[in-house]
Amino acid sequence: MPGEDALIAMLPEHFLLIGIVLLIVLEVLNLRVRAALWVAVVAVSAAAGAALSFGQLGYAPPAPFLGLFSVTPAIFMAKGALLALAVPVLLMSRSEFKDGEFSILLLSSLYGMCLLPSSDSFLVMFIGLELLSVPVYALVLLAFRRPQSAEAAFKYLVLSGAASATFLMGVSLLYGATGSMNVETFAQVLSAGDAMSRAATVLIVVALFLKAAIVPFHAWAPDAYEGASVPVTAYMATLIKGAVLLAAVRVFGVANVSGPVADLLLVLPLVSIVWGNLAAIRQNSFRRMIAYSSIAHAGYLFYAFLGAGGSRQSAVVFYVVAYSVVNLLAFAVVPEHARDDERDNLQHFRGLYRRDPLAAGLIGIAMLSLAGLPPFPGFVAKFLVFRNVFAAGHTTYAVLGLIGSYIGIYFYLRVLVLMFMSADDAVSAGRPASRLSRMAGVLCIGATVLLSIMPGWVIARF
Amino acid sequence: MDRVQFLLGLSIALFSLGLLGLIIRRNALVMLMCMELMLNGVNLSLVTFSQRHADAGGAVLVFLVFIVATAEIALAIPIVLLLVKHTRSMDIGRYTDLKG
Amino acid sequence: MIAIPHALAAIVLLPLVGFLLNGVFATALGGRRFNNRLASIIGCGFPLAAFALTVNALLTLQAGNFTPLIEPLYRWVTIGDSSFDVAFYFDRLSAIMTLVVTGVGSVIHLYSTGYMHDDKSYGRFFAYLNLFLFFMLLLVLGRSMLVLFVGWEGVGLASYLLIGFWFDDLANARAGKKAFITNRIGDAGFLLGMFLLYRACGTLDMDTINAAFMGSAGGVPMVSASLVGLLLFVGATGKSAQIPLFVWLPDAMAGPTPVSALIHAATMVTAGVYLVVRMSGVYMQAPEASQVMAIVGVATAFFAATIALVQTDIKKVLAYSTVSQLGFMFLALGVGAYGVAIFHVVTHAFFKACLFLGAGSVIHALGGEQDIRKMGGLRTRIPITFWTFVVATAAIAGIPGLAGFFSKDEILWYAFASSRGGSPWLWGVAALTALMTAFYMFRLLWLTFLGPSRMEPEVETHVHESPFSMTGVLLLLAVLSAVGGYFSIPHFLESQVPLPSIVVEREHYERTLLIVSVVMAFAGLALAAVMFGGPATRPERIRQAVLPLHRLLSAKYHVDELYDRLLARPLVWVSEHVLLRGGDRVVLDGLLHGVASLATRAAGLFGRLQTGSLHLYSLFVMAGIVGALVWSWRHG
Amino acid sequence: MGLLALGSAALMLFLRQPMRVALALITTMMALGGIYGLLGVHFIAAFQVLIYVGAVMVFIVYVIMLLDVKEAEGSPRFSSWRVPGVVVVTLLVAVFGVSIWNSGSGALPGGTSAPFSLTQFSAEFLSRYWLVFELTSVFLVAAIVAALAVIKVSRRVDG
Amino acid sequence: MGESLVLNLLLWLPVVGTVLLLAMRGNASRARVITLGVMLLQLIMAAWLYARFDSSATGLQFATYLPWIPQWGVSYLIGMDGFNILLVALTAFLGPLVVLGAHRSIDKDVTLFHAMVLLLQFAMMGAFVAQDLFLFYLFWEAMLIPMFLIIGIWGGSRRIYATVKFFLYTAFGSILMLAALIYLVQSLAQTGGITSFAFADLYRARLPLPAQTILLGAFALSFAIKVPMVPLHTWLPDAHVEAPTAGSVILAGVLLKMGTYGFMKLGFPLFPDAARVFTPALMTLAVISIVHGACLALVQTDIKKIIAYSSISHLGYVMLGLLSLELVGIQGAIIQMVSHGLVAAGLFLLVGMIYERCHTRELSAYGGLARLLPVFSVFFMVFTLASVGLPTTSGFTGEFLALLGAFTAAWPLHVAGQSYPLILASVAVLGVILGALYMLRFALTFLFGAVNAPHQPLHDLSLRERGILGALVIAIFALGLFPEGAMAKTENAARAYRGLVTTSRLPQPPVPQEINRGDPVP
Repeated sequence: MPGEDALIAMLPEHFLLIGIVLLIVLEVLNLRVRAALWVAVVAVSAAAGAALSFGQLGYAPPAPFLGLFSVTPAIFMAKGALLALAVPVLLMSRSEFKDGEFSILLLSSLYGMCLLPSSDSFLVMFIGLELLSVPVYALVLLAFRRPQSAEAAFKYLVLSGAASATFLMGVSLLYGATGSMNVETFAQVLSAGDAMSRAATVLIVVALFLKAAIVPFHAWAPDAYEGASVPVTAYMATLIKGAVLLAAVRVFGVANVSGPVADLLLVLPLVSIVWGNLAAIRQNSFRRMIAYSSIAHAGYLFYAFLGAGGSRQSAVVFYVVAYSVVNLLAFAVVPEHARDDERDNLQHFRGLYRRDPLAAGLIGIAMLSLAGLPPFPGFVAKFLVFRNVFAAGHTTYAVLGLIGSYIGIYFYLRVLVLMFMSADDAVSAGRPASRLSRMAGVLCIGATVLLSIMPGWVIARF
Repeated sequence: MDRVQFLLGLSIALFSLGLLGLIIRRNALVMLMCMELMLNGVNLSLVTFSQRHADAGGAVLVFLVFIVATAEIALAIPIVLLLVKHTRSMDIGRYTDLKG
Repeated sequence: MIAIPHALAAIVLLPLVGFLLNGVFATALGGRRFNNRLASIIGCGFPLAAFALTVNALLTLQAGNFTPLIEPLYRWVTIGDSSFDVAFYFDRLSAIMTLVVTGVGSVIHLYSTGYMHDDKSYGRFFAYLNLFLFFMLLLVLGRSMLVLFVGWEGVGLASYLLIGFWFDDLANARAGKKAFITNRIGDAGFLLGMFLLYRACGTLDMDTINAAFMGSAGGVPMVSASLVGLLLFVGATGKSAQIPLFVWLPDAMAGPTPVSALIHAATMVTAGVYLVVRMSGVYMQAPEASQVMAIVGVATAFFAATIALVQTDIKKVLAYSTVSQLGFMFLALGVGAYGVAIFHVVTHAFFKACLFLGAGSVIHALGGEQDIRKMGGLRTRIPITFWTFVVATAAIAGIPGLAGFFSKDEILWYAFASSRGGSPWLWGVAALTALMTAFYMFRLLWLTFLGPSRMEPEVETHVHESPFSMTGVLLLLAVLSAVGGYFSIPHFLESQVPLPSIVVEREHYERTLLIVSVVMAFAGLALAAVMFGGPATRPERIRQAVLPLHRLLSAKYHVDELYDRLLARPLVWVSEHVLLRGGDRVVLDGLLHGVASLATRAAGLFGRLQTGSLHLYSLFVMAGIVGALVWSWRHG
Repeated sequence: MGLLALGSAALMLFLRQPMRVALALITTMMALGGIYGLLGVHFIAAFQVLIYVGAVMVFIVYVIMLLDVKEAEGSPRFSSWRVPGVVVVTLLVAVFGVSIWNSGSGALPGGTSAPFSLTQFSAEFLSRYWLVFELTSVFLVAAIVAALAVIKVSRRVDG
Repeated sequence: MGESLVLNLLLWLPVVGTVLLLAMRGNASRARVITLGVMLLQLIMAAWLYARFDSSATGLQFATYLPWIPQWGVSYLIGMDGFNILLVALTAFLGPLVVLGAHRSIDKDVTLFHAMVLLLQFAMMGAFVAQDLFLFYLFWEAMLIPMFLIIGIWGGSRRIYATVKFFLYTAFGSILMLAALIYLVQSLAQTGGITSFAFADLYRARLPLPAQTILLGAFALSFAIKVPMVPLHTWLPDAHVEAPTAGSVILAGVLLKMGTYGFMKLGFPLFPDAARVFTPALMTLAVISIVHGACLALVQTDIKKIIAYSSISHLGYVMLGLLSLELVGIQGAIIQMVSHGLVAAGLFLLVGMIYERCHTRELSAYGGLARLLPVFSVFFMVFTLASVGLPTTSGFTGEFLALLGAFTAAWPLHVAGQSYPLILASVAVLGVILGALYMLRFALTFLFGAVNAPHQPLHDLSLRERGILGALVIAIFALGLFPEGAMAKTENAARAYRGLVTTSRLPQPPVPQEINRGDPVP
């Protein structure tokens, strides 16, 4: 009977919702905020657990909400994986955010994220996108430790709003062309000739690029990342990007890219790979550097769309997971600092190994993995993506992309050089990250090891 | 050209004008209003199509847009207020601390 | 004669054992006196044992009426169907060489016990000498060219170490290095020749190769014998100090005198000759190579002799005379008189060793003085040395009845009459050289022993005859260089390396030539007597008369400077400026750094684009959208 | 009506005073509302007027009044990017225009359709789209929390 | 199967060691002991495997096969064959020496250092025993990271420049190799119908000539950088000069062999037809490397740089031998690899020992050490002569056979009227002169002449140091005098290599269509 299906199909979302409600109650009665974090953690892990176990069991309810919302095991897996990634974010938030709003906002954002991959209708997807980003505007300046936060939030809000508008424009044109809000229509009109649907597809893709920060729609990312507090940056750099990519996967379905958008998907990601990797070279703020690196990685992620449609979702999800895990790993152990804008000044990484070997080691691993060097998961992910690109026959672009990724190695190495090889001039040496964040780091390193040892097993799950 | 095309053209014009506003206007509030304008443009086309296809979906989306727009404004205004508090100006052109 | 398993291997390995023992004792144990005695026992014992074994082996050979003894030791490598064995080969030729090496070697070891008596690294010296013997024996006993080459390079190493024995003076070490490098140049040729032979014959066993080239074993290899011959000859020029690679030998005199006697006169330098004789099978098929060899040989002989005329360092004179004598040997080889060449090798080993050791004894007596202008009148002071020296000088000068006379005379004769490229020209030059030889040798004798004393007084006070360990050896060698000629080696070897036939219409010149060469010898003697026997001013006047020539000669034709300018300096200059500065630093690294700076510039540009102005960002978005639309529109 | 909307929208970009801009926007919205009315989707028109003019714009106007600080003095009205901006936008409009023209009326059979009434719509909404309805509520909650959080922050910054 | 188990142990032991080290942090001496223990254990295992290795058998021995990423056909496939056995032995042999050699020179971050050395050991072993391209690439890249840290943390004054240069240089090659290998596997899947990274399968891939050429180009680039061949060598001197002794030893001893090993195991056998196209060019480069390296070694004033450039020169012989495709040459090349590993390691250790005492690498600062440090000088002389390639040392075995191979391969071509290879071979032979030239110059100023060295009085080699060098010397002479045993083990591999490279693997007509590099975009 549909009721149950509905209940179970949205179980992860329900868990999140319950969490939100509980947290709000806690807030209103302002009980001990310490509990808040744990409630959130429990809710999120429950959601993740549910999703993963459903995915594992291969549970697929017969379309509970006709034409609006549906789930498949693969989608469950994807949701579960991303939700699981949210746990470290929560853990590392403690040091920055003392009260429960953070958790509430994060959970609602996650709720939006969960909608994306299983939305059948652009209606749901639109809500999902908004639900994903609106709380983040608030999150960006929530820990208001520096005036720039507001600036960052505003820039993010405006450009993201523009993105939504663009998305809507595309949707409406599509709607006009086909008369249906169904997501599938996008894939159908991909290769259609008529001007309106072509414009529609292009606009939708552009909107996704905007949200995922692909050159030239990337400009907001560095500023927003730098302005936000570390956990939020981590969240934006990893989960938001991942969610957007999931939305993109959902939009493209299993259709092979063709028609007008094919060029976009070939050229712009390549441009952002090169651009991001080059621009990162000169950064002195860790967050800003990561922002540029994330721009480059967005490029790799969209490369995954060049491959055959069938392999797309698993490739994207695996890449997102591999990429996010190490990113979170790095952010989790960045040492605390009195001034937020000083916290991630790369100059303070000098000789970090002497002060805080664990942090240095983990950040080092993260950097190498982001650089896509074996034996770290970043490599397998990169390999997976480029393998698909090669398989699709885009040899030239694959090679160019690889060379672009080579450029990136330099600035990741730079971090290692600073941490391990530079003298420890203990000026403004921050104190090591809080215990909870380190716990998050340990979780991530566990995941990293898993991903490096048995990537095949993991990929098979997605 | 028939009415649909006219309305469509109008909506696109509004959309573009809104975007242009984002590019050229410096006042934060005006920029927000320009965003609203963009959304209005979208709405127009949505309504048109929805009515043309006699399908409620578009209308529902419009409905959503209303809500979202409201929410965004409700969120944006306090942010603007914060900004103004720090530098007594609404000029977005001056907010360039984050760059490079 | 006793049958000993692995006799040949034993001959080779005994000195090695000596080297190892002495090496250990010399470096590890520091006990001075005890150490020295032990060192001398080890150092001389093993060579003597080797000598005994050699004699024994010779008897065995004789018993088996001279069928070569082949004694495989072990297999070095097998690759596919070709394999390289370490085996020893003992026939008449190697028998003679081994006897010379072990015999002369042993006596020189004995001599050294006296000569090096109070050197602070006595043990090391004997270790090196034994090492040399080991490699030299490897060289002459090896069956495969590979083994020969091992010895070949090994003796080079030993000579390098011994020349630079007193390495505190950088000059000595330099001389050693020069010797090694020069030999290496030769070795490169040797290697090429060896590769060629391997390619052609599929093996490096020299007896097989010879057989193949003599056509007795199926078809003659598909490779020009002359090419092989020349390449091997390049190796020989290096080892045997022929033009153009002779420059190292005079410098090699920096080593202790026994070394000069053993390595740079008696044995090592004749390795080239041995090689050619050993490969005579190839050379008989290579008239061109032989021609070249003869000319180079005679030229070397001549030039070296001219230089020797004016040298003032007693050892330098002998060194150049060695070069000159080696030239004679190659002349013999060039005209196909292989046996004769070996004959001369042997006699030369005797008298040149005697001369060097005598010189050593003189130096010993004079406490290190080597300049013959500061000698004279030693005849009475060190009589034994004097008389032995006289005998040896007479021998080398070719005074009839002595060893040198026979060998040199045969060389001259074949140079004149051999059907394998003998010619009056060769003979003429050679004869002239013989004259010069006689002259400079007697000049040396005169200036050193006869005439008034020109010694520094404080040197003069303690001039003394050398101990018996040295004089005894001198006497022995003197005897040998006197009688060594009566055992006609060419005929002993004839069954193995036949002598070339004589051009018929020249046969009847034999008598005349004989007389001429005798006259030459005495003429040289007379000339020297006239020049140095008379008033001391006479030599000076003559020198003035031919000043430019004299200068040229005493400058050794500026050959060293020439090589330095033409080869050494350009090489270093090119490496330094073109390859290192230009190539590596400017071009390659420059390129690298260029790319790097390009990247950073691009980074800077992107950074500047990120102005932080929201308007600009919106513009990007706008432009992006438009661009995308236009593109897609164009595309569709 | 449409021209009115367009005109006032264009006006928005050139008026200096935020207040006037707001008024211009309101005009546009009213005009749009009118258009919706003409199209026969009355409830949308009603929402347009109610939510936009009634809520959003009122809010904005209020804020403008609240901090109508001396914005008047000659701070530049336009950013330094107006020229390229205008150029690009005209291009955009051009492209769109062409594509629409190409799409032609064939794609959109102009003509009759049942202008659906409020009852119809709400029935649709609550039957087929009730999930959307739910989600909207979630969204609103989130939005409220977010807004509150931001306000809290600004309060924290004050004191 | 026991052996394969041991092989796995041999491979993973260092990782265990690393974990141990990190588990019990601090306490330098304990770290040293653990590391040494691990290395020795590894050496024992390697020796045992070496003994058990059946030289008459062809193909893999002691193999382990586990599917790893089945959907890509990636498997954990390791094993020993004639190609890698000597190199594995060499790596295992140098391991303990490196640790002992670093005993006094490394004093800061000892634990981290030893952890890195162990990881490096692991990666190198892995790269040698891997029989699956993906696995190989994994190890190949993994090698960079510990080396990067070793040079960068414990290196000299310009260490950061050097190490970054080293990393980026090498990484560039590997990126292209990555592209190439993905493409290779793809096309194998499309033509051969099997998705597998196992070498054995890849050896069956049939590719049209253009594809082969491009792919081999990519592979060759990355291998040639590692070797390094002129003109891709400029990272080496910097890396060597700045690296700590242990780093230099590993770098010269094993890491450089990766490049030649790659050529031998992958580059040429995978793309035989392209290999034939490349041969003249590579041969020329090899000879240029020989001469160029020697000439530069001749004019260096930094003792480490002399050895660094000599490495370039020596590995040129290896390439020459490999390219000769004559059994003799191939065998010679293999031996030369090992020999260079031993000799260069010894020389770097010696330089390190003198550097510990005098703290300068300026050649001009030294002189007459033979008086000062007799034992040191004896060892130095031995290694110098081995490097010069004097008979009875391993250097001779390698050089001689490699050159013989090159020459015997070139001669018939010359007879056929194509003398270029012969000229190259002859020039290479002349290289032995240059070799003697620079090494003896080094020895001359270093050991002989008037006594001159900073920080006197110097104490001669300690027992530990004598032990290290003694072991190397024994190995050198063993390989010089009795190479038979070792070469018997590699003989079949050499045959296999020749067989693979000499048999063309162009696709049979009609040419399959999958060679569209490039993209549907007009």
